[in-house]
Amino acid sequence: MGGRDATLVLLDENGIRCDGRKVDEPRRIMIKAGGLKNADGSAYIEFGDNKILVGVFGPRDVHPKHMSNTDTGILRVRYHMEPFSVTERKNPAPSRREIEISKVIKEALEPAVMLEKFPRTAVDVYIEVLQADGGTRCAALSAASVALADAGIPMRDMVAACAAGKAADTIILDVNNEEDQAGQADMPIGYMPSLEKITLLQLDGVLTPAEYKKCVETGIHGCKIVYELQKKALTDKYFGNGEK
Amino acid sequence: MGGRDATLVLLDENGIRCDGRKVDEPRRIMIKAGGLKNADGSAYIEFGDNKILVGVFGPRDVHPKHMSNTDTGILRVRYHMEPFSVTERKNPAPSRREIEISKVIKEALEPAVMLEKFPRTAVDVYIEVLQADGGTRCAALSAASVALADAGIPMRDMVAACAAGKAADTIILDVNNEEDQAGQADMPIGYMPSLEKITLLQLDGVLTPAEYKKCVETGIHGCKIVYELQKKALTDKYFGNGEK
Amino acid sequence: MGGRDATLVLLDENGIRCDGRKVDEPRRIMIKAGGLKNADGSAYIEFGDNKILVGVFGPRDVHPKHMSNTDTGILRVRYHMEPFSVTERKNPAPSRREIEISKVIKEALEPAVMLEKFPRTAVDVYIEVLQADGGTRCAALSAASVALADAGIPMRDMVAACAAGKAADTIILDVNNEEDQAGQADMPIGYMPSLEKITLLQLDGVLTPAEYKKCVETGIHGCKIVYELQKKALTDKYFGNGEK
Amino acid sequence: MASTSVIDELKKSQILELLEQGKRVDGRTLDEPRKLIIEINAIPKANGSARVRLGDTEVICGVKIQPDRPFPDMGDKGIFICTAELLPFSHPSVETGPPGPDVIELARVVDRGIRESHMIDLTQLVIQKNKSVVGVFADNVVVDYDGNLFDACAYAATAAILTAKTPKWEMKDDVPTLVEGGESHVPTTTIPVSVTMGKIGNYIVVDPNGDEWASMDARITITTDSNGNICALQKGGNGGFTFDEVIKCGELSVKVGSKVREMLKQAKERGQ
Amino acid sequence: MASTSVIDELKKSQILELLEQGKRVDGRTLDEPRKLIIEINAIPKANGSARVRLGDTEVICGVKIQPDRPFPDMGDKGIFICTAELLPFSHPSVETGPPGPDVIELARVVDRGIRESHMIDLTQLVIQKNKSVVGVFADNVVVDYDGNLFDACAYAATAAILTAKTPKWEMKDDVPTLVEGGESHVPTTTIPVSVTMGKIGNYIVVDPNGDEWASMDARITITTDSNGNICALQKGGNGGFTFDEVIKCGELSVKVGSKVREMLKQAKERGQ
Amino acid sequence: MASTSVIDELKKSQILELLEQGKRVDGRTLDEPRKLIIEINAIPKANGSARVRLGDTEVICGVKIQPDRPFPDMGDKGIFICTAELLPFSHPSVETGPPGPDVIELARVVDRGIRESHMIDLTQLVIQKNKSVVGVFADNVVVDYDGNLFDACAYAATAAILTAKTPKWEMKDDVPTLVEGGESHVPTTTIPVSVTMGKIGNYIVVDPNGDEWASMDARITITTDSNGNICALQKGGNGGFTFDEVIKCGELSVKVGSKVREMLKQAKERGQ
Repeated sequence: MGGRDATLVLLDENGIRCDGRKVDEPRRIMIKAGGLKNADGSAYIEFGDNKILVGVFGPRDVHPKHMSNTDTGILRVRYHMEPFSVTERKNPAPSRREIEISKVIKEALEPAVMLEKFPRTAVDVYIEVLQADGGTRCAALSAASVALADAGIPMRDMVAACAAGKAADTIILDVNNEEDQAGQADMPIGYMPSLEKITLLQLDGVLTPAEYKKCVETGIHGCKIVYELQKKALTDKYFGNGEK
Repeated sequence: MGGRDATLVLLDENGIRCDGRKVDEPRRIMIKAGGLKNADGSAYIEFGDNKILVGVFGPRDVHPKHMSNTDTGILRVRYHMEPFSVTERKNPAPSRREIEISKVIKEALEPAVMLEKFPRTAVDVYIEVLQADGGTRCAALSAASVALADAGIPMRDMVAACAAGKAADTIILDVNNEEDQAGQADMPIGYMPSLEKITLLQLDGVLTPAEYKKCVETGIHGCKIVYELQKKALTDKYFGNGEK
Repeated sequence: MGGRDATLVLLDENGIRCDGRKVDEPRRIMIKAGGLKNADGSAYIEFGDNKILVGVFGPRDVHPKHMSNTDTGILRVRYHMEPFSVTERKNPAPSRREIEISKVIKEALEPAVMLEKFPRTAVDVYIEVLQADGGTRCAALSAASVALADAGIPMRDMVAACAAGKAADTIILDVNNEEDQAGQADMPIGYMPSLEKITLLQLDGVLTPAEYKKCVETGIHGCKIVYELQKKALTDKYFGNGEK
Repeated sequence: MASTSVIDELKKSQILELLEQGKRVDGRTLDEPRKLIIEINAIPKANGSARVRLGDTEVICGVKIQPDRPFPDMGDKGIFICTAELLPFSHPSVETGPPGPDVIELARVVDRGIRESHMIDLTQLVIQKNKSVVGVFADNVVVDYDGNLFDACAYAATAAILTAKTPKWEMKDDVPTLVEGGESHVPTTTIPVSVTMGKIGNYIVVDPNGDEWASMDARITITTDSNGNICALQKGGNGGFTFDEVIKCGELSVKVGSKVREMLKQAKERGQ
Repeated sequence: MASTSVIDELKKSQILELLEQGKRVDGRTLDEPRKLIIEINAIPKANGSARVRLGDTEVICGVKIQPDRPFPDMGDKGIFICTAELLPFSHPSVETGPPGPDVIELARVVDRGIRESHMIDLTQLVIQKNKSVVGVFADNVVVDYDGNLFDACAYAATAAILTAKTPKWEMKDDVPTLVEGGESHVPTTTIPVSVTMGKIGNYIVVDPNGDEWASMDARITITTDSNGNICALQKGGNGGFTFDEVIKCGELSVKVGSKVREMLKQAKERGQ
Repeated sequence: MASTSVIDELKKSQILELLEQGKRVDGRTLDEPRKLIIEINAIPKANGSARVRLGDTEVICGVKIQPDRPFPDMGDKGIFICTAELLPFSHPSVETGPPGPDVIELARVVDRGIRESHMIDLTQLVIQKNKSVVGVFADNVVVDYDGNLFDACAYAATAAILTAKTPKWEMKDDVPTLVEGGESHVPTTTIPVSVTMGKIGNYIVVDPNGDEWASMDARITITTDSNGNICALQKGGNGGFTFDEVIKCGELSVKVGSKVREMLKQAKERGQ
């Protein structure tokens, strides 16, 4: 949690947040399945002001060979931010933060992907953050699930993701950039709604044990909202826009 | 084109340039075939104050193997400047400029080299700029052709190279360092005189379409001068200095 | 040799050095064989305020394969300093100094190790300097010999190491950090006492030919002291502490 | 994307056969670029941005503008840097990691086309001479590859610059400090247009698509400015051009370039 | 250390079988961490240091304290950086070279556990606002590996910080200059304790050893502060947790953490 | 250049057989270095330069002199840095890329030979104490390899420094500014000479050529100064020396070094 801006009111007397949302209301979310021409599967997500593209290749051969596994397929994930995606221009080389988030997202997707069906091959998930606004890892994970499904990779469940957090001593859903900078805690959650499994969970910031429980509950609530939008995105692509 | 030095007269009233040359006159050029003891072929060129050594190895095995091509030989070119070759000491690591020039010279040589005669092998051309004075890529390309011939690599033609350009609103041959810094355009040209093919062509600076045409003609004229010196260098080495 | 501290008396009128030692007296030395749980062999040395851990793996397979040798085993040595081992925090990436010392120690150990008995394999010696106090390479080399023996690698002899040097116009044994900074010469020596071969020898600083001879003699004297402590460390581990 | 396979050889024969009849694989005439779509302000948080589709090639350029130290001996000029990156999903053959020679050349050619045209008036981007200047960073990312990245990146960067707004800074206590409400357009003097042509057999085609790119013997990228002058050029590929071809390519670059320039002008107007 | 072999599969079956009987391979109960030994001041020349043994896992942390420039926009705060490295003799599978994702995650999780607890009062580490601040660098090196590096590194770094002495600097001629005799303890506000739990089958085990680490489906590292609040968390591994498991792990981290905190307090007192 | 092949083994037998008769493969006596040719001012645009041929080994050294910031705690001394690089055409086995341990050792040994002799009076190379000093950069490039790069590089660097002219700078507005007409020789106090000896079987040979280098068991490089004192030494190779051999090598280095020093003095005089 960074320094606090004294003039920013994170939550007003009516329980309305700095961007007009209620405490349990996510930002505007738009998910689109497909879109990229060369990738085997792809998705685009706008999550608040986050704009993220995900492309998937695979299952395909692994180079170098010794990285492949004779018993199962492997999942490789790269999370990467464009130089222009953040306020201060980002150096194009991958940062330690990007390497860690790549790993966390990979481990959040692995329980959902039936890699055992494709021994010796790799599935590559490439995440590109075009514009960042707090909560990129959840938005990226949600889009990556849709892109994997769009690529026809067999999956046990979708992984939907949303953050919960704490600001103005209140547990809130989907922490935005201001709330992350000035707030008290941020807890990104990735969740498989059908299998009821949490596959991504992180926390920065201080919570009492009671707040901790409420925060996980709130985040899972958000994941379920995202899950519906993921299903809609895939339905829209494969069955047209008739169903809403 | 860099900043202009107000006091430098690039072309005087008699059509004489800042270093005493006429508009269509190249700098002093000296080319020597051979010289290196360990390389399969080599050449040394002095082109104005440029001093460049080129060594060639090959055809030889390719490591790692997967970089080789079963249908043809491959050409690899490295253009590199010594730390002491330029005014401000150069960092020894290859710069983006050196990587680009390596590629441009490689593509300028490829049409001349009969690589198809040596499948699965590589020909390596190593260019080392000992002293730089504007126009290094043309001097390097000209010397590389001689070094390839010296190594006995079968060639369709020599590639001769020279720049043309514009300074004081006049099209001139063989732009020197001052003219490059203070001038209006620089156009390096690589040319196969027998096959009448342009294999290297770049331009930095503004030319009208008419000037553009004149510039290409002027550059080709320079290449033909270089071509004679390339032939002389090889003749001198293989048939003695009798022929002048 | 660095700048001199005018107030530091390197040698007083009684021939006593700044840390209370006589001219031919080494610092306190403690060597322990074993200690690491995962390494095949290990040793720990305290040499003055130097604290160094060495772990050995091997003989083991070489990756990548092309680095192995069908005629003999290979020895690989890494000398590395922890960021907190020196006064100014050290960058974790290996410095050119560390790469050179790794090579010098490797070449000092090679004459002692019967690598020819293990073709196609590698023996890896990993040296980690936890705290540095002048003379790390000698301390590291002495500990590495013990770690190799502890790993059961067949050896022709131990390599014992100690520096000699010059301070206050006098040849002294085992140069400490202050004497290295303010002194006149430092000569690290690695020596196989049974085979009477010098396998590490370096010198920084000015010596007359006569001083040079005395310095080598003094250093060998120190190596013999270290040799006894190396033997004791191995005896203590394998035959208990009864022998002293 | 440069490797040659049996399929590439077959495609090349087919492309050549069609060219002999004056036709191209996608139905274009030889001097006709693909459909160009320029979407501006695609990344609202950047200072300027554009998303460009040239046929099935797609590029996003984001422009970031921020104070920087001037280059030595260039203390009276702002900084312009243009980069290019192939996103790993833009083609199955793209590898992550440091850029190879192809991508380095791409970035440098796009950079020079804009730089040599003097498009941006760098003399207006000085905060304090020799101390602090304004840096304009135009970063291109390739989203989808179908040949001719040179022009797609050049158009994206040019459109992003033309529509970018630069904040204003003043020195306060030796630190460049943002001046509220000081935003203005990046000062520009001309609109450079890059036109890339491929040589396949003895035919010159404008804006080669992916299949043509894999089949061509050589290529040439020529940038012209608003006056119809030629300001930058790069030959590439392992073949050569005749003198006549080089002159013809110059003429084509002026002709095709003037049409593309109209589209960039319209994009600029949409950005007012 | 993450590859799966036939032996690993056998070990995993054995571990699971025991867990079904409420037992662990090394005889511990499920919520019992291994024996923890904290040796302080192991590297006397560092400003602070600790050598920690957690079962057969061993870590040394050295703290160096030195003046540094503040981060942009953080001119009123000192710097804290925590790193981690696996020494090549800590396990046969460790490779030298730049750190991989596993080690980068390890270092960042240990760093965040300490940072998010606000353990170090960084506002007290300013030499001159915006110009010069005190940097606290806690570098962990893993000497021997037997699972659960997260907690071993966290305890080593915490003990090293708790017992570190910081010199004092003042600005003289724009240069931070050492003040003789100005040494004091690093200002701390709380003692963060990290507790890592592994999920093997449907069992949650505290402080997994090397064999358990290789067998587990997922892991969670939770850091609590002296108030018993949760201040940092990281899930890892290619499995998932149920809601109930996540809550249970939170409770375990408070309970186990409070015992470990007592040992860290004792280490701190030994360092007075 | 260190790999051993069947051919190397045959060569080694042949070399040893000759040594037993007191002869070397190229007809030299055991204590005789190869023919040394020193060409100064080979790179006129550098501040100093030399091209050295030692038999068929050839090295060019260029010296660049420019203002730099002093090292911390060394504010009253100029900077001297010496590098070495094997140009890829100097031998078929040379690979491009970052320098390996062999080349790093080469550069550091050449650097130390010059540095430890106090050849350059660095106290005279201060522009403003603690702020700006003169840096002398001696970069060696190996053009052709035939053994013993240590001495060839050392001679090239020494000759280039002895004949180099340094510009003069003064501080103006906190910036080191060139003083016109202020050129002078680099201040030097002694002429260090490196002599490298190889041990083949029980024979010590001075200045091993390429075949001898590939055959030798160990090597030693000893640098002496103008007073005939020994100022730097480096043993290398995977064999050892006896005490007597080490003393004999010291004597050889003084004897051979004094002859080479005469040639360096002549080179210096040619550079006046």
